[in-house]
Amino acid sequence: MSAQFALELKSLRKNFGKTEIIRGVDLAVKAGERVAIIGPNGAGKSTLFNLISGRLAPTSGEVLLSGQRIDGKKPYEINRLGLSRSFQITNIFPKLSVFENLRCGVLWSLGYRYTFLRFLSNLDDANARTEELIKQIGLQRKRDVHAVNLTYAEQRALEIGVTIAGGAGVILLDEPTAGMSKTETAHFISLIKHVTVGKTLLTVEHDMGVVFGLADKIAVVVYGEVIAFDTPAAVRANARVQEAYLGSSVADAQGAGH
Amino acid sequence: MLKLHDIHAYYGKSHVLHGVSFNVGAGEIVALLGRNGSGRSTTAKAIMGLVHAEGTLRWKDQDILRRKAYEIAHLGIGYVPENRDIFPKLTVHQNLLLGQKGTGKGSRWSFDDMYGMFPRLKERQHTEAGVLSGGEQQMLTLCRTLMGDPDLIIIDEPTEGLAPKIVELVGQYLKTLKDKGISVLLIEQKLTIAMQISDRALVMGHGSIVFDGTPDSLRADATTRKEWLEV
Amino acid sequence: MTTTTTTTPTQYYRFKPWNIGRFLIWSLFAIVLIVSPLMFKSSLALTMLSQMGYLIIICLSYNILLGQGGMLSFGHAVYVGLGSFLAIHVMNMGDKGGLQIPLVAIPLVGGLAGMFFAILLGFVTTKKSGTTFAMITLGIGELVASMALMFPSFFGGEGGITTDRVYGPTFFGFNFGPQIQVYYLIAAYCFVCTALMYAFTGTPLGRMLNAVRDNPERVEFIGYNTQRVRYFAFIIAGFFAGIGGGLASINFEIVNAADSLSAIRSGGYLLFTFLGGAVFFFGPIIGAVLLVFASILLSELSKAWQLYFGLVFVFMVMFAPGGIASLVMMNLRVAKFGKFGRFWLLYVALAVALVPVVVGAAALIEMIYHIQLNSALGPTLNFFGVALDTSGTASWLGAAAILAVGLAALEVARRRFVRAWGQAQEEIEAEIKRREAA
Amino acid sequence: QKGETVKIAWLDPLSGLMAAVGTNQLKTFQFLAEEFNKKNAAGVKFEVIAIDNKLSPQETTSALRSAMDQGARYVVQGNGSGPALAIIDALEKHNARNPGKEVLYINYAAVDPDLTNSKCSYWHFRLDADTSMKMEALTAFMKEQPDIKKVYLINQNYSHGQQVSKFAKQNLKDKRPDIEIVGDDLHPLAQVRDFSPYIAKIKASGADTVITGNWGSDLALLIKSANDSGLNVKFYTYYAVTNGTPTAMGAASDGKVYQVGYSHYNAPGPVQPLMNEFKKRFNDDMYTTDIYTVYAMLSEAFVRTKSTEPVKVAAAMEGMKFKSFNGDVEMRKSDHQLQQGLWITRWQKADAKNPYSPENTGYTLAPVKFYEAYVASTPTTCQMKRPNNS
Amino acid sequence: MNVEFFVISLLNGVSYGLLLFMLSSGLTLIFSMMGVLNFAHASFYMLGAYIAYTLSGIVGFWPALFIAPLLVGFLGAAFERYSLRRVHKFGHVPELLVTFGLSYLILELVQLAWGRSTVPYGLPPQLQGPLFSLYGTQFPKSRSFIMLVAVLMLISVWLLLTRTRIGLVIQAALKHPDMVEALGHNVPRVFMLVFGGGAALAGLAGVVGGNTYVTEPAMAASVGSIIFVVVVVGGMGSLAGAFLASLLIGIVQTFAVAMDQSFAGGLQMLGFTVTDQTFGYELLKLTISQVAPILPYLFLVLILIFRPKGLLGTRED
Ligand SMILES: Nc1ncnc2c1ncn2[C@@H]1O[C@H](COP(=O)(O)OP(=O)(O)OP(=O)(O)O)[C@@H](O)[C@H]1O
Ligand SMILES: Nc1ncnc2c1ncn2[C@@H]1O[C@H](COP(=O)(O)OP(=O)(O)OP(=O)(O)O)[C@@H](O)[C@H]1O
Ligand SMILES: CC(C)C[C@H](N)C(=O)O
Ligand SMILES: [Mg+2]
Ligand SMILES: [Mg+2]
Repeated sequence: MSAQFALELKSLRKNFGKTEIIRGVDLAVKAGERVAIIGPNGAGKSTLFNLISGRLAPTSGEVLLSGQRIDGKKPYEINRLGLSRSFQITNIFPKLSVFENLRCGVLWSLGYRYTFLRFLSNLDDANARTEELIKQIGLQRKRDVHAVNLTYAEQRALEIGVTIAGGAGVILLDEPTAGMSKTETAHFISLIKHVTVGKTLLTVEHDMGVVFGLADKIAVVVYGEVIAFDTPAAVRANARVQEAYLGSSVADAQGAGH
Repeated sequence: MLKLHDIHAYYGKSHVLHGVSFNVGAGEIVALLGRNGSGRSTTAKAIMGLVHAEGTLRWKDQDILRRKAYEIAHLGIGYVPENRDIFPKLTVHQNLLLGQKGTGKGSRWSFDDMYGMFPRLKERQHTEAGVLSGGEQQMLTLCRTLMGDPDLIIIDEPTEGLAPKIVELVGQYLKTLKDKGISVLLIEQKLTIAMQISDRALVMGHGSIVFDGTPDSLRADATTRKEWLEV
Repeated sequence: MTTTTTTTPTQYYRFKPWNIGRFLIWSLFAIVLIVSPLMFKSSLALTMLSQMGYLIIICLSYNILLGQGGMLSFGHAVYVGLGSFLAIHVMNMGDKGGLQIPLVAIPLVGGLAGMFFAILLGFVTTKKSGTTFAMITLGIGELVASMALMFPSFFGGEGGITTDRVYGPTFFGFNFGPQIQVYYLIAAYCFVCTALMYAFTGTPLGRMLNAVRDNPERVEFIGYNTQRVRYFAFIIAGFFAGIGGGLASINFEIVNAADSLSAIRSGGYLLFTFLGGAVFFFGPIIGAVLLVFASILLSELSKAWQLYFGLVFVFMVMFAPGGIASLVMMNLRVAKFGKFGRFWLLYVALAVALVPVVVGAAALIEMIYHIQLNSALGPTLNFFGVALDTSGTASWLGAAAILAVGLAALEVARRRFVRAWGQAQEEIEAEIKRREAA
Repeated sequence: QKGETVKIAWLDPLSGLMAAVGTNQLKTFQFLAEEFNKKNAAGVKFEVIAIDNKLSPQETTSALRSAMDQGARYVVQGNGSGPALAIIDALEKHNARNPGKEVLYINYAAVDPDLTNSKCSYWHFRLDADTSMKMEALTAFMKEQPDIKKVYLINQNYSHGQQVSKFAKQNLKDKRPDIEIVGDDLHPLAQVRDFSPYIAKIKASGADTVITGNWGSDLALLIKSANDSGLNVKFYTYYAVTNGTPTAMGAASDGKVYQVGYSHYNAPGPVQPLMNEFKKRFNDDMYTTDIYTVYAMLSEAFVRTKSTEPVKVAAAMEGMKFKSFNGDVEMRKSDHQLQQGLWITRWQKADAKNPYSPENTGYTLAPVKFYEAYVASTPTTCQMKRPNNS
Repeated sequence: MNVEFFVISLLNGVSYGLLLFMLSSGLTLIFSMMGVLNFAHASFYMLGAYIAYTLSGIVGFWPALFIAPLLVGFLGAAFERYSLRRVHKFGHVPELLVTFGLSYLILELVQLAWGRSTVPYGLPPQLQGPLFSLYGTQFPKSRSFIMLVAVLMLISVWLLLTRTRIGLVIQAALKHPDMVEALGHNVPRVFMLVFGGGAALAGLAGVVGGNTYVTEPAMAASVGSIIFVVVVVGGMGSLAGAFLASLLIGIVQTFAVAMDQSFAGGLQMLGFTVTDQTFGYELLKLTISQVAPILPYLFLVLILIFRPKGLLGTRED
């Protein structure tokens, strides 16, 4: 199987009890592409992420990561194959310092699995990588602060930091900028752009500014189906999208606002 | 109706609000704007009695400064927190039930009103709230507070994580509330929507109010905007 | 203003085992271990020191689960106890001239046994965390303890298994008959195991264990299998627990199932690890020391030891939920910011006020207990050299008065202290903010 | 030795499963010390140092050290063979390693036969009759009861209970091969909260007699449950006297419960007034009367050796014949097991002849048979290591 | 096994099951609602028995049946108010430990007040003697009374849970206490009432359990862990589960006592020779009846491994 696509979903379905939440999603993302997923609340965007990242097992259908099937695998197995995700609600290690949080994210990928025969402080490569990450996400000042004590925006940054720490090739971000102010958002977008260079990125967003600023392609999910998957311009012009999601006035205001 | 005068608030030993004063009149929508960390959420918590506060705090001519949160709620102030605080293991319906005070009789709002407002919630009414989508949770918190039949509702960032279309919808509903005589203290990040629907705008900076005026005058006041709202 | 960071080379923390502070602390620990028996010479003191030695290992191993892994176990005694049993059987084999494992290696036998059972039972135990974990350990603990009583041939029934630790060739001239030699064996193990367990906190597995404690869900998304992490930690804890058990059987030369495997024993490890302070690495060491004092001295000094114990425990949990270690660390923090000076007097005042409270309360309690337990000895009891007469009102009133005065004084001192403490904390917070901003 | 103070360390539980028994025994020790201090031939003063060993062998060893630090040269203990063994073991080592500081252990209630057989020790003296001796007496009595046809054994599943079961089967086979053993149940110690399933089983088996070594609530609940369901069998027991069991038996057990022991509530001799006095003072029953023997034996040995030095006293006590509350007794030299007569008693209404009523139940254990020491005596396999200098 | 024995065992099993439920219903209430592993629950049970013993000497058993649980409930509420509440914010482990400490205190105080031996707490005349006889085995009134009380407890707790919002308030407050207060609920008071209520149920169990069985200082320890088994096997947050688990454990245990089969016997039937030389003979020769009373723990472990939610539970944590 050729790994033409970094991530491929084939007629993916998910039911919760009787309700069908994902109703046959097909999506193929090329390596290095930045894709934004938008859609009304409850359309199934986060669920889609959960299916891809192994938090949930699909009812049917396939998920392929670089051509390899990963549906039904455990989250850590999927992560080891090079897919990493962030969470809509911040999900970090509250009682560890920023540095430790990031280092935890780094360890597996550098092959330090469950070892208890080496000291962390002697793992030069891991420490170097962690320092670099801290710098990337701009938290040098908070290096030794416990994650609980960070401000909201800093926590969001750390969330992204932990997500990219393992060096995964495919990154999924769920509403990375939720709860941030305009200026912070702008700053954050550039950060994301910067840290995901050369990687495949999927992100869920409601902020159209972010979407249009970040994405090469946009997938629109409505009621568990992808109704459009195209370039930003094409999507904005799509009448169905406007009707189902954007709502005329806001789309213009926000889309143009950036 | 609500009167804050020289309110100081503390998280443990750290002093966050440095003398906040403003009023909210009956049936008024007041937008409370400001940057991240400027103290808007803390103001809301101070009103609700959830943080240690000092100063003068009056509501309907009663001193509510040292009251317990549940007493304040019973006096008719509703609070929608920023991090949603839904009860994840309870169903949507149970979440709403908890919003009611007493039996819920005599309330302006019924379950049907809520489900009418957001049909999505009706569909999910027997689902555990914890698995709702982010946006659905946001709707739920709003409705949950309304079920308590408040006269003033303090909403902290209600549109976060909502699809643009729903954001518009929320704006409309806030206006409906106002028409029913309910005051709204709206804490917002999204200037556009806040400016559209509010009667008055407050801007907070470093724990005190730095601007108090109509949305139009704020629009005109470029310096305040620049200094306290942007970059 | 940030300076240009591009030019500065990446700096990171390096483990320097011989950095001065750490070297000092570890040397101090070693010295304490070495000189204690020279200072406290009575045979009771020596027993107590020996017990502290291996209990330190056990409590620290327990804290790998509780403090570092967030796993509340009600069955740690299982691994300690089984380690003891295996160790004692192997010693008896040596005694009888069978397999000769030198005594100095016996704790390792215990350790391997503890590890073996941790591998065996831990697999199902660590599948889940939280309450489920706690309840499985409770169940397994009860099962093992009850079953052990039913198998006298291995567990020796009610009498347990005895042994003689003096067997085989001597080890550099030591035969480990005298308690003092045993003490030093224990002390050596204590030192090494403590160092190893400390080292463990600085390894990748140790760190991931913390991560699993804090947020198991996220751990799964950074490539680690949480069950695996818990399982490995459980095995390591089992190993050290077993070493502690092995040392215990060398120390006592007897093990008994009802005693060493019971839920009460597990509960003891839990309580004292917590009392010492589960949040800090060294907390359980304090806990182990307290455990020995509580179980040996307290029950000898007073028949009311369970009451004192319960009271102290409830108050500790209520007012110092981080254990003694957190109290120590809080004061160290104050000291680090150079603000400890103002507390000297306050501490003295607190202590002075506490004396009448304790004396008054203890006198009352002791009198009540005397009436119940020792009335055969007549109405008077000897309370720290003072004769109290439980039949007259004078002693009662006197004790109550002392207690009342003490309470009043304590309240005054406490108020002052709380105010000063709050003040100091505020200053420290401000100081930290300033440094951060600088 | 006149005027000397003899410190006796009492190491038994004041907390845990046997707290009630331990507390009662401690009171007995203190009470009798007072009695003996008034008048003993040796003219010594006994002082009891009580330490709670929590029924744990490990705590016992620490307690022992502390007792020795406080100058005690005599240790008494009785609950559980675990702590007993721990003391024996510790003393073997201590006495060997510290000549001149020897300590003696007087066991007043731990009844594991091993303690005077495979694990016997020169420093240990037992005053209670062990499980096998009591079973000898019990079965000697049962031999003469022709109406016993089917016996059910129910015991706690730990060494004591297992031994009772073992000796019962052995002795009955020898003495009454015609008796059918219709059940042999072992249940976990102190785990059963409802005995009715066992009672149903006993009933279904058609047994007319139950032998049990149970004690504490395991016995109280067993008998209570039997009475509740109207099970009509006789119980042959070891420990019907410990706290709570008399109340549990009450009127319903009238004539149905037998106990074997070296004494009983209405024993003749010097303990009778003491028991009454004890009851008056503490509103509690004194049932561990061999504590009297502890003092009697020590005083006698002090007189004989004119010393309180444990080594000499030990040598004197070996094979010593002396008088205790229950007549002439002998401390057998070969294994340090006291040889004394045993009574079989039966639970029945207290009357003029047997007036003592435990726990104010209105009932008592009345003697039905007395066996001389030789009847219950069992041989020993003990090969004692005696210190060579004495 | 004949019909007669079967019927009697079934009755015994159900009655033991109901006893277990009576002991644990208060714990279910507290554990499932507040998430507090209340180690002092059994101590409240003991306290109920002792207080009732004293009270019934003064006012008689029937008034004591009501007053004693109230007193115990009051003590429980006071404990919640002055101790547990402080500790609540530190998390579950300190909560559990403080109840652990409390159990020590209660034990000591009970021993101080009533001594260390059994107290003669007897049945009132109305409850003495058998209620009916079945195949010549009597069924005592006292145990029937326990069954009745257990069923009443089931109904009342069930009503409390379904007819009021208390359960919802507490569950919600565990997650976001501030939010629940902001919605107008007096959270501290609800916690106090629930804890007091749970303690009162334990006290009630003590009042009726104390005279049916024995009232002694060890009575708390002896039921201490079995009640956790019931609650956990039944499933966190499930009253019905606890009820089912009680009955199941009661019946299984009762029938297990009747079974004298062992592994060794089983193997022999399959044609293996098993002697006392066989490896693990001691384990193999154990009969089911010998392990019957500890079967619940095995049950607990198995349930948690294969169904961590418990029989009817809805939550895992
Ligand atoms: N475990 C579950 N059980 C039942 N329903 C679920 C579960 N998880 C999600 N759902 C439902 O599936 C739908 C899709 O949820 P999802 O979180 O994927 O939405 P979303 O597209 O991310 O929305 P938002 O933008 O508001 O975050 C929602 O209606 C939600 O209630
Ligand atoms: N629980 C807390 N403990 C200590 N400090 C806090 C706490 N919560 C908030 N703060 C601090 O108080 C200040 C004001 O916070 P607040 O949440 O009121 O800001 P906000 O204007 O609502 O901002 P946001 O946009 O982030 O919601 C911030 O500096 C924040 O760091
Ligand atoms: C006090 C007794 C009931 C205990 C008994 N002496 C034993 O050794 O087990
Ligand atoms: Mg979502
Ligand atoms: Mg805010």
